[in-house]
Amino acid sequence: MVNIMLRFLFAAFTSIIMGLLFMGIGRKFIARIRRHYAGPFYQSFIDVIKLFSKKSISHNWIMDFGVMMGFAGIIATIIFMPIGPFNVFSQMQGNIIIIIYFMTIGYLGMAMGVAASGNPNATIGIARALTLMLGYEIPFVLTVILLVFANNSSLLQVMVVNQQGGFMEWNAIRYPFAFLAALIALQGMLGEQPFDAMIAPSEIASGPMVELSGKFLGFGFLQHAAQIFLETGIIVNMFLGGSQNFFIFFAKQLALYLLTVAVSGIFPRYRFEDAVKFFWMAPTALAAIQLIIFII
Amino acid sequence: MIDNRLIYVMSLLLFLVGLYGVLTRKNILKMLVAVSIMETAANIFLIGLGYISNSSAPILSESLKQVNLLGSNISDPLPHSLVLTAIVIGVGTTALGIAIAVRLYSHYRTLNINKMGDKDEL
Amino acid sequence: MSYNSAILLIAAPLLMAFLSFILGIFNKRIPAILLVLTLSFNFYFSTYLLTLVSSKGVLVSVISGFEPPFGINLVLTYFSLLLLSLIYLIILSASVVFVSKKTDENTVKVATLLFLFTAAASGLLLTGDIFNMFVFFEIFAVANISLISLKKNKTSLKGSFKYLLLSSIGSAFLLFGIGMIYGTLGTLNIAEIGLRFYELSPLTGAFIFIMFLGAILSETETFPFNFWITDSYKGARNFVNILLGSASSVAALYIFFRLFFTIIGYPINNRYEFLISMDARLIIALISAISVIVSEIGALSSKSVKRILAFSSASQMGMILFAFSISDFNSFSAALTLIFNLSLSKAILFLSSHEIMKGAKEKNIESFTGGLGRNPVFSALFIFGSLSMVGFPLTLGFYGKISLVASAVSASGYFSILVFVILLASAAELFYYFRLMHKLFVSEQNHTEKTKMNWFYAASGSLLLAVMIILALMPKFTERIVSSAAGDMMDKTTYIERVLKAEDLK
Amino acid sequence: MILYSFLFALLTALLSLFIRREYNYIRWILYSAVLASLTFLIYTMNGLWGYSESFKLLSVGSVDFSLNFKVTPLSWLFSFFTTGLSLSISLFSIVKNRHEESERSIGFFWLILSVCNIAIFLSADLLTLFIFWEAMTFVSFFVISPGWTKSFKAVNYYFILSILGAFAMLVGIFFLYSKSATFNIESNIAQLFVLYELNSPQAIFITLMFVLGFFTKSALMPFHIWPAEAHSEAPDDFSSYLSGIMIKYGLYGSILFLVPLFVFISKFSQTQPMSNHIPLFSHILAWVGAITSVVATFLAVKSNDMKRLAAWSTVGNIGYAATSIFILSSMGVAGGIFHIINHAIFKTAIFLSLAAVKYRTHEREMHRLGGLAYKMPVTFLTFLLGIIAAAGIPPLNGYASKWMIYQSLLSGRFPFLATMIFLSSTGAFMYLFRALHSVFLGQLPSKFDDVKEVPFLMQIPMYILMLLMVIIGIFPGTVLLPVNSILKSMNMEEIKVTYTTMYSMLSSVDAPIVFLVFAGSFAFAFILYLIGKPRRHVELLDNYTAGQDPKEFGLTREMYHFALKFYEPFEHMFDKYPRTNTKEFYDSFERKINETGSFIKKFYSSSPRSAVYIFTLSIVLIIIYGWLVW
Repeated sequence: MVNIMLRFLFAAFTSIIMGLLFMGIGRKFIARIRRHYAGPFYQSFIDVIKLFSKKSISHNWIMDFGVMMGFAGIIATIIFMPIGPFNVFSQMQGNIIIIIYFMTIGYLGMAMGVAASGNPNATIGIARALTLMLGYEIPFVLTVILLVFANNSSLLQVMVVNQQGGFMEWNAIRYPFAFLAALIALQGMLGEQPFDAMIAPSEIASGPMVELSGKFLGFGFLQHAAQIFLETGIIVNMFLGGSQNFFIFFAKQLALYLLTVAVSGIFPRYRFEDAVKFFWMAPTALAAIQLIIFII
Repeated sequence: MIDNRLIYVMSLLLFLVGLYGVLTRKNILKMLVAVSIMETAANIFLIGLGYISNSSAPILSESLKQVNLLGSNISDPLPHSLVLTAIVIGVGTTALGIAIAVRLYSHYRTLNINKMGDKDEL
Repeated sequence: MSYNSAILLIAAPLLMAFLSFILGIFNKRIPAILLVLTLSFNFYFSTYLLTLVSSKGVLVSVISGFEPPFGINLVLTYFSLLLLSLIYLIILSASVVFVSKKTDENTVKVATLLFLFTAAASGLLLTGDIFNMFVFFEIFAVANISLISLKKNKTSLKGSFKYLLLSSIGSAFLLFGIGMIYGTLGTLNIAEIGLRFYELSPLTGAFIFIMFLGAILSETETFPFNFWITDSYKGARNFVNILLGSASSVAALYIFFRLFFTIIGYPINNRYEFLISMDARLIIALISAISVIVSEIGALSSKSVKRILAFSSASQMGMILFAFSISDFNSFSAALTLIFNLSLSKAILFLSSHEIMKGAKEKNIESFTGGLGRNPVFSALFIFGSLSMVGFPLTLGFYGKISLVASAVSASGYFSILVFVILLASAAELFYYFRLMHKLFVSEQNHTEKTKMNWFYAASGSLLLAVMIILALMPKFTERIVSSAAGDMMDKTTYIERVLKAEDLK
Repeated sequence: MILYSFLFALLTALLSLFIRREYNYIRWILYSAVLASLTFLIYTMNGLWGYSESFKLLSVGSVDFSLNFKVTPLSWLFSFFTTGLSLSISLFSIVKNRHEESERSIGFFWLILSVCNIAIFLSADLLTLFIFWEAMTFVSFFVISPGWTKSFKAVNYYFILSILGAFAMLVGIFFLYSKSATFNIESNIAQLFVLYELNSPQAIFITLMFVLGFFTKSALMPFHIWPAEAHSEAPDDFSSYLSGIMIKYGLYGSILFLVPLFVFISKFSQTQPMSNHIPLFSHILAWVGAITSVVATFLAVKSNDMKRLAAWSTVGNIGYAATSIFILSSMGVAGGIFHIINHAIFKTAIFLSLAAVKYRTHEREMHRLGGLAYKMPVTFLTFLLGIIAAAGIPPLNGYASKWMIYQSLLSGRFPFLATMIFLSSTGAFMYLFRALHSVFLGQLPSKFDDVKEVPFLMQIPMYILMLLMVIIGIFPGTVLLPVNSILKSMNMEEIKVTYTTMYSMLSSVDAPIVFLVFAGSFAFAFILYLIGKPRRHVELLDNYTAGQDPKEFGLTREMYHFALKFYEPFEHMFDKYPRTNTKEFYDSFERKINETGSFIKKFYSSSPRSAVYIFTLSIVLIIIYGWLVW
């Protein structure tokens, strides 16, 4: 029991720390692209600690509850994801369907919390986010189905094991179209440009975040960090062969994250209904083509 | 000598005349007359059935009593009685029809049937 | 009383028709009371004869000593007596409704007409002679037409005039058909015609078939021949509606059976076949299916309640004719159940709808609004009646419809397709009945006074309802009635044998 | 015993009609008592598999009408859960209907409906099934529309479609009966299988008739329009019964009759076309289910009426269950049954909480509501748990059945079905959140400042349902073990399941662990929350407005609630594509019939001459026909 709790805490803290670190590095990276200055790579840690120690306002208990639930949902999802060689539970090693559904708790919690704040900007952001979710889930699910079929299992751990032995065994090489589709979906999942209509700062005042202050914003930060860790982790497990070594695993995640940041650095923002349409066209077609090729 | 078939054809023609009358006349009373013609046609048809060429009337007389009925040449009496009944009934129907016609006239102030097809209270 | 006094069933109402005319001069109530008494007697006597027949088989009552096939005789079969009892029951309830009305100068005349109606119906169902049947048919039509025109408004007059035209043409057709039969077979006795019909050439048979069709289909309210129904039902008085919708329909169906099955058809392999040059069963089935569809659609878009009920009556008749056209034991059982359902529930519907709509200006669907609050007893009666009509499970209508489907499907061929069409059409029936029932439940804002209860209506309605419930909930009893009547319908041979050798069985 | 309990319930219903309007609550307490005793009776029948009762009715012609009841695992599970749920709804109705105007007829017919409900599940042969099916259809008419003009219009779609479906089923039953001469379900399945081998088109026709009957009742495509109309216009507490329980009859019928048939075919048939190792017919039906769920999802996103939205969600869920059932694997059938039970529970909860909202606010349009969570916390929590379950989010019961559905779809290799189900599942999250936000979150309109939580008696069923959702979510075996005995009685392979863990070919899930992980993460978040500096409470309208004073430009709470046209840009995505409107299709059909009807009517009331014309014409036609034949 204590063992499991320790494992649990390890997974939670790893994800938060690595996520924040990725965020910091990402900021640096984008600053290099855009040729301006950024804070140190540990800036995110400072931000979070500062936010938690500042005073904050809340409108009602649902807001508190929702924000906590949003963060808890992402953490709970990470518990089921294999982090390199590490798994919290021995028998459910990354059940992908459970993971997909657990991720929704995070969205629901955050959405509920900010909706309870009563600010229409936040709700508009949520509406956009949920609509966008309908878009990127389709190509993502298609790639998931492909890998489930290919490995005859819905466990991420099994997928990782099947990719061992050189990078030629990676699913990214075996199923390039699906990998491409998953990368585009990842861009949407992380809410990076061109798919960041839900947080559009100048248009709807940062959307969901508009009413968050102090530790609530801190929770938002943490949730985003954990989300970066989680979603890059899933793709790494699915397509880039996972790893038996923590550092290689993190490096792969970082590489993926920097790729999305780089893409976001050079693209303008899509209207979100156009984004949904795009998701249903290009990446879905790619994933479907890969699936059909596989079945045939 | 009259062929029975002639009677049948005649009655059929009469029937068609009656039908034509019912279909084309506008006046209710004329329609009733046409109906009567149709009934008459049916009656003539019945009479024709009992008719045998050159036969005598089926009246029970002294001479008839003696001879074998099968060999004698009398027309069939049954249709006559049938027709009598049918005529009586036809008269009844016609009378009823005329009564209704009178009532209809008092409502519409006309006997023209085309003016009675009002589409009230659909 | 022996079965030989069956003539009393015809004679008693005829006698009373004259008597009531005379006695009516003294007191206008007397004819009404006489009416109820006579009908009670007739009902009792017919049920007595029914028990007699059920133990002894078909009986023949010879009139004035002429043995069949000569002369006129009354044939007492289980089927005819059953329907006759039903008709008496309906007329009884209708006359109870009639009696409840205030007396006026018309009372005596109407009573006479009702006696005439009773006598004609009895004659139609009992006679074993086809020309005699024609005579009663005409008297029956005359009684009907006069009853319809009682109300003297435009609609009723127009309706009765239509009826008059159609039935006159029809009777001319019938007369031609009878003449044809007499000319070829030389007899008027139904049994003997039935025995020897096969001697006719198929073409003559087809000719007679068409003549009969023209004669009877306007009475059975079948689509292309039934243009009198809406105006007549809508214009007629309430008790006349009950008579038209229930008693006349049953009588018409009986004539239909005798003309087409006892005379033309032959039971081969437990199914009636027609030895004529056209597929008679297909024609009847097609016409009845079309009739069902057209009347259902007509009813669906109607607003006037009486018109809806008229159309519904036509569609039910179509369904029964369809059951007839399948013409085996199962379908006849289904038809009988449907006949019971039709006559009883239609009478209840007319009766209760009249009471519910009492006081309303426009007698259309809207006048049903809030019926349950205003008039709970009759609304309940209406609901029961329409539930049985649409075939709510475990009512007579349900048994009838289901067994109709069963027999049609097992007969296969075009019947199974047509029955599907008929079922689809009867969904429309469900719709408009439920629309009416729904209106009853609508509660009004301004609480109107409860309508004054008419006890005569209630008595007559609950009598019918009681019969319906007994039939639906006493399986043994109903089963026996239906199966013996259906067996009787199938058994043409016995009918012929008993009639033609009547003297042996005395 | 079964029959007597039915008669007892019917008698109670009849007697209750004489209770005066002032004592309405006595009537409902009576109903609850009857339902409780029925629930207990059914509970005692657990394990008495094969116990049967027969009651002979009339026999007309060759058809012997009789009522046959039989207890099987399938019928037990369904009847127990549905009766238990109706008991909890009736507790809700005691208070809800105290001042209801047309309440007398609602209660009376509802109790009859509950009897029909049990009878449908317990019926042992097709005729009994049909009898109660028909009775249920007729009776439900009066509950959906107890004399309300608006609901009458809505009920028409339901009623006509159901009746047509029932008649189609009737034809199917009797086609089979004319071959097999029995109404027994097993022998009819065997007979139909034989017919598939001998006369395939006829067999397909018969199966299609049954499919029509079941699909109209369960509102699958193209009959999916009626729930949105009927569920939204029905009395509020009855909507939960309609949506939670009554819509399942079609799927019950499919599990009872179609699934064994298709399983038979997939095992033994030589002649039938197969795809993905299941009969093509069944595969098509699975697709129908998936398409239904997607279509219903898109329509739910568009609706602004909260009951209508919940009704569309019902259709979507029925779609998943149908898809899962018709892929015929043990996992799929079990997942389908499990999802049906789960859906009954969470949809009852959702509709009850909506009924509670309407009870207090008398509003149904979502944009006129808002912020009610602060006033009605229990109702909010019920709704929240309901939508969590409905969106298939762990750790409530919905995810367990959805997990099974995905496992069965993936292990049976149906990638596109799985994608469609996934699409509609995500969409479900989308529109359910919209309802949550518009009704319970956001700004509270000032007219609802005095709204209170519903009375305690109305909260009881909500507590029960919440508890059920959580318990089944943590211990899916409580339902899945009985489902296993259903599979056994249907001669299908059992699935591997314990009280806590579900296994599939691809993976396994330990439900308590899932729950504990969620609880642990939440505790983790809560600790972080405590670590942070304590928050300050601020009024809801004191909000970010880009630096302006809200009072200055007359901002009200109603105006600051973003709820109308929530997903408008998403709806506009489909503007360019031609739209087929099923409802419009049905309406135009109705118009056509009415036009024909007016034409006929006009003819009937025209002058007497046209009557004679048509008479003559018809006779001539018959003569011509005779001529042609001769």
